[in-house]
Amino acid sequence: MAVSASRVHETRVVARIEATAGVVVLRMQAPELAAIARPGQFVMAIPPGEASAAVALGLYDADAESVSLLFFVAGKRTKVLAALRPGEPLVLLGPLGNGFDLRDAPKDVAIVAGGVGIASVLLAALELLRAGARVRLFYGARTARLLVERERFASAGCEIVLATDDGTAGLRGFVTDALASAHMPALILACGPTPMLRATATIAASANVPAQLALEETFACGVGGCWGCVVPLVQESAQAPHFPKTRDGIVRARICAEGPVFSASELRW
Amino acid sequence: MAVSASRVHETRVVARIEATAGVVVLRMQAPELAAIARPGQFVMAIPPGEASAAVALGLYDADAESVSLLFFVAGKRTKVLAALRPGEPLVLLGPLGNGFDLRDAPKDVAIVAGGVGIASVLLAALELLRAGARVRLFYGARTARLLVERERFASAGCEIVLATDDGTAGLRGFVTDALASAHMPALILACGPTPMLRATATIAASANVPAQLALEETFACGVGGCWGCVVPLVQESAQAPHFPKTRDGIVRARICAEGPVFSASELRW
Amino acid sequence: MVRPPVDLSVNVGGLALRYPTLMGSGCYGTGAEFAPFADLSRIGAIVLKSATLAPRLGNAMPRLVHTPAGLLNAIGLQNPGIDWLVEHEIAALGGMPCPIVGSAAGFSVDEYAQVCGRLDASPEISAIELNISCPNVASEGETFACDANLTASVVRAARAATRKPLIVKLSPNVTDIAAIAREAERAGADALAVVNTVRGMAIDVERWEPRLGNVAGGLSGPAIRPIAVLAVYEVARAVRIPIVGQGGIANASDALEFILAGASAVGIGTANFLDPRVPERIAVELAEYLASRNLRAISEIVGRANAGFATPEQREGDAG
Amino acid sequence: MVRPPVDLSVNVGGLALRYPTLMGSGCYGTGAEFAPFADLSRIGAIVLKSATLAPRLGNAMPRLVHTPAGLLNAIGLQNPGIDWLVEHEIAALGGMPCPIVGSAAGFSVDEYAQVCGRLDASPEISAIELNISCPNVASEGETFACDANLTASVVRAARAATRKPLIVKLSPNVTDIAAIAREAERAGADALAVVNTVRGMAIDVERWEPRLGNVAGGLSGPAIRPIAVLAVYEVARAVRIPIVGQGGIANASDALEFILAGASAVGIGTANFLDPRVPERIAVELAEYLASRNLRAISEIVGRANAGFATPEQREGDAG
Ligand SMILES: Cc1cc2nc3c(=O)[nH]c(=O)nc-3n(C[C@H](O)[C@H](O)[C@H](O)COP(=O)(O)OP(=O)(O)OC[C@H]3O[C@@H](n4cnc5c(N)ncnc54)[C@H](O)[C@@H]3O)c2cc1C
Ligand SMILES: Cc1cc2nc3c(=O)[nH]c(=O)nc-3n(C[C@H](O)[C@H](O)[C@H](O)COP(=O)(O)OP(=O)(O)OC[C@H]3O[C@@H](n4cnc5c(N)ncnc54)[C@H](O)[C@@H]3O)c2cc1C
Ligand SMILES: Cc1cc2nc3c(=O)[nH]c(=O)nc-3n(C[C@H](O)[C@H](O)[C@H](O)COP(=O)(O)O)c2cc1C
Ligand SMILES: Cc1cc2nc3c(=O)[nH]c(=O)nc-3n(C[C@H](O)[C@H](O)[C@H](O)COP(=O)(O)O)c2cc1C
Ligand code: FES
Ligand code: FES
Repeated sequence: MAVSASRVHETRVVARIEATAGVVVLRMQAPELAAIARPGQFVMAIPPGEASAAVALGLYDADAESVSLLFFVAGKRTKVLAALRPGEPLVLLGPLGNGFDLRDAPKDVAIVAGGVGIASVLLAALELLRAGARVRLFYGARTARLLVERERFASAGCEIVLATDDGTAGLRGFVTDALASAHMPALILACGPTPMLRATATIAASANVPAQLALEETFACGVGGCWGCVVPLVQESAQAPHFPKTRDGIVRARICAEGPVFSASELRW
Repeated sequence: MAVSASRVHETRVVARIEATAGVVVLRMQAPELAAIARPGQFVMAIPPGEASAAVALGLYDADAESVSLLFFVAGKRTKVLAALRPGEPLVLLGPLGNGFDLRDAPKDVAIVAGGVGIASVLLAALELLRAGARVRLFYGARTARLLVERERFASAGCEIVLATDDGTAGLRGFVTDALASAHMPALILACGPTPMLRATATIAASANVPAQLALEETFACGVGGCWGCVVPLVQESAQAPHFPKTRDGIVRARICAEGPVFSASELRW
Repeated sequence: MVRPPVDLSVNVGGLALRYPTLMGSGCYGTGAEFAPFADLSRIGAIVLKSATLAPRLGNAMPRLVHTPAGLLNAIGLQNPGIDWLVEHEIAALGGMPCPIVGSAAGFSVDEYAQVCGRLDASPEISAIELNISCPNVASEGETFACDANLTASVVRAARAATRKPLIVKLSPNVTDIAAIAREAERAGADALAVVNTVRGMAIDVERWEPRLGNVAGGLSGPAIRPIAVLAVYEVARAVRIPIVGQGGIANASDALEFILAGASAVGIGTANFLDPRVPERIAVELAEYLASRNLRAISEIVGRANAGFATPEQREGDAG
Repeated sequence: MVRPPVDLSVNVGGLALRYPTLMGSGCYGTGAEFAPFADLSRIGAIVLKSATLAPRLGNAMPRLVHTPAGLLNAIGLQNPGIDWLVEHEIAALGGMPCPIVGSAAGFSVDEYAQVCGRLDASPEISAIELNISCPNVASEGETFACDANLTASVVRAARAATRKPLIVKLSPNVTDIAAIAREAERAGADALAVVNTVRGMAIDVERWEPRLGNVAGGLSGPAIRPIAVLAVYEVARAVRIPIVGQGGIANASDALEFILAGASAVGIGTANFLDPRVPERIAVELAEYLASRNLRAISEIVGRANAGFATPEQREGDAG
């Protein structure tokens, strides 16, 4: 049993950008974390002060020296994180979770992102683009202002299809409507609210395209210790091999430990 | 019954100085509050965010346009206040409490301040000096570094006698020892921890000098509504005329409403 | 088209209020203390600090400790006694722009009845709250509200002493608050206040002694909100009389949790210590909430999130 | 002169620990989950997630809600059942650098006894905690720990099923926790864990429904600390067996409150979700605290702030 606290990173903020009001991108000096982070993984960020839990945040971006987090100021803990300024310390636990499986990925991939989901898909897009794939980003939000970081994805080489609830940018309506009417890719990656993921899974199933969905739920531990973040999988799921067989054919796997990325075909909606 | 919320001041921070590590002086644009604030009064400052109570802070300094608060970062709420920066809003309730009674004050006054007590005596010193009095400040703290704002008092014209627990500045020991061995003034004002106030009262009584003591306790409401901050007074106290006579000759008055300044001779230690 | 104004008025067991917000007993003085900081015409009612028959000096200091998202208090019912209160303080409240609710406390059934009788005779008093749940005056947590029989007898006696609306204030420090609530209803309560503070304490680790003069105290503020919401949810299933939900309410969303759980109105105590403008802000935001949903009255949503508890069998996949 | 090292070891009813910190059941997995983030050789013990006889899928989602200074959970004892746990998970814990405490839950006295029996037979298990206080599996708050007779019978049965140290975990959701504690002691408990979570709930005001799939849940974290400290203070006056104090401990000062109230050791649950380094930091700071006061052992200060409650007569000026 390893006893070294090897996945605790005492980082320092090196840059802070407000992508739009209420959406912050923090960049931290964290070479060891950056070296091992894989697309779709996340960290638990410890808000300085007296919060009662760390916050799960996707690993948004990374280079050799640093990692970036992108987050929406949702409640108390993200408010504390948003108050951090360059030079201040921030402790990150991670990388956590399985991440997207991009081994042998096909050359035509669609990434579906809704709201904060955008924070968990950039690294996947970059890796796919590096491997020479065509990457289309289907990106939805409530309103144009909240479609953040479009430039980052575009300049990396993504094709971008937008959708907003109010029609202020791109299609008026759901981003999955845009996906449904598009030329089908060979692989779909998705991160966003549950209804969006559900619609994505339906589209993928009917087109017979594999889809990997990054789920989000309220976390407590983020490391598999509290069983607060489960999702039902089909019993034969390869992602939850360690659970006993249950009477009714459901396996409840931990999103933080067995996920957060699940193959759409393994989920029991 | 007046129903206008006339004592709520929506101020803005105009300056922030760190007097020493962990001691902050905040200056707020607050002309209406400044116009009516009297020495020894206090405000309730509402920490932005999700604190569960406002913080009682002495009115440290004031000019025509602004008031200043001086505070030690003691716990969660003062930490939030310390994070305020120029331009940010801060709501203050006040002025509250009776303040020092400086009408017909004599021309030789000693002010005794310990620790955070320094925050509640500057305005009194200034008013006395303006009236031509000799003002001696007996100022004690744990260590020299925490003897903040000496320059402000000195440049206004106070004579200053220092004491520290560790002897790093002035007398090693209690500031009241310095007071006891000094030439007796005609009036003593004091603010600081209870043992210091008690010693001050003893010295004043034996020298037959009137003393006004500004008490500190944990507050909840700060406006007389919760009865959480009481101090026993002698039954005949003029400061608590509104209470029924009690069997055992004690009256428990509210520090925030009947005080925070009490005549030493009215207190029942 | 002009949208009709939203109706925030409520009737709490005969106490008619223009706003569904009652200022918690012991947290708002007589109201006069807060007049410089709040518009008293925009709150539902003021509940006075609980009064006893004889004057009380209350507990030894310290009486207050700030805790994470909460406040511990052990005031010990310092009050000038019901006679002084009625003559000197309540008599001066005639001009208040909102109803005044008296609060009766005591150490025997008879004492409660006498205090209620004096409040009943005061024209300035619109209703009486029976504080049978103050955790700060008994040695080890025994209060009337911790026992169904005691609750029944004290409520019966109070009921006999007043024809004004009678609100019985319950304690969360019990195994089964719904059972106590049923007793109070049966004994004649017109409404219930749910809840008083949760018993707690803090220790000074430098001086090795309790931080409150009284050792134990009552915890209030946002820390206890989940406890209080559940208490309201359970009591609402047990009784038919209206409930004043309270415990940690600091904004409109908090207030809505209680109302949706089954409270007809809400009590606001500790939040006044953070910002006396909270009650008025809650009223404004409740009106906006209703208007944005095309609802006409706050009374329409009382209890709308209360669909009971799942049985073990109903729970999805409870057994594997 | 070299100062002798401070002694942080404690003995909890026969369970010998090098550090006075137990990782709360359900908050630390099997320990393996936290190994990348914490030095498991610097904690007292790991208490495993409570196990039942049959596997359980637990409650419907959502199971977690963050509240002010607290956390509501309603996991519903998801676990693979005691047989699977013993064979597949406990068997793999042999190399753990700290003792492992099993936790038994159940729905009948017999089920508790059987689970205890299986844990008793596992050499990797150093002690057994009896979770008779989980608020998340009964419909309306009924658990064994809410009734003195039920407590007595389940503890007796567990006692008969194991010779390992038996720690009985109590619920704060009772009128008189000291009475339940006395029953547990009399029935054979070697130690008590005080307390489990406080019942609470939260409501989604947009969707008009409870935020937890199970409606009600258990509140933990700093919000409940004052409640838990008082529970320990009261239980310590009622029993002679050692207490593991828990509820909202996040730093050494918090831990000291419990120890000074009468706990021999402390449980740390929710704080691990903020920062898994908390338990180790607490041990370091406890050692510093003792050293700076020239104390040699943590056991010296157990209960040192516990001088009971004042009687009404003793209170200064209580009546005016
Ligand atoms: C694997 C994973 C990765 C994530 N990555 C990111 C990321 O990269 N960027 C990002 O911005 N977020 C991300 N999240 C989400 C983020 O962790 C949560 O939003 C987190 O809860 C924020 O914490 P908070 O304290 O600021 O807000 P909280 O107080 O936890 O509130 C969060 C949300 O809860 C809801 N809520 C709060 N109170 C209530 C109430 N009374 N009734 C109903 N609903 C309520 C609101 O919708 C609010 O927006 C991720 C989550 C997971 C699980
Ligand atoms: C009339 C009045 C005027 C005041 N003026 C000023 C002023 O001008 N400047 C100023 O700096 N302060 C002043 N104070 C004091 C200030 O209001 C308090 O220090 C306030 O409590 C700080 O709030 P906080 O949340 O930051 O700290 P809190 O969390 O309230 O902690 C404050 C203090 O409480 C003690 N404490 C906290 N936790 C514990 C524990 N577990 N065990 C034992 N003790 C503990 C500590 O000593 C700590 O320093 C004044 C107080 C009054 C009543
Ligand atoms: C300082 C203080 C004093 C209180 N005094 C009384 C009282 O005299 N009578 C009473 O019924 N409740 C009293 N309470 C309880 C409050 O009225 C209220 O029920 C409780 O604090 C929970 O609500 P809150 O979290 O909004 O404060 C008091 C609470 C506080 C904080
Ligand atoms: C997510 C979660 C799951 C828990 N599961 C269990 C459990 O299975 N058995 C048990 O005895 N206690 C359980 N508890 C209670 C904790 O062990 C602990 O007693 C309680 O949370 C109070 O301590 P804390 O505030 O340090 O978390 C759980 C608590 C949490 C937060
Ligand atoms: S958040 Fe704890 S197991 Fe996933
Ligand atoms: S702090 Fe409330 S009466 Fe003084």
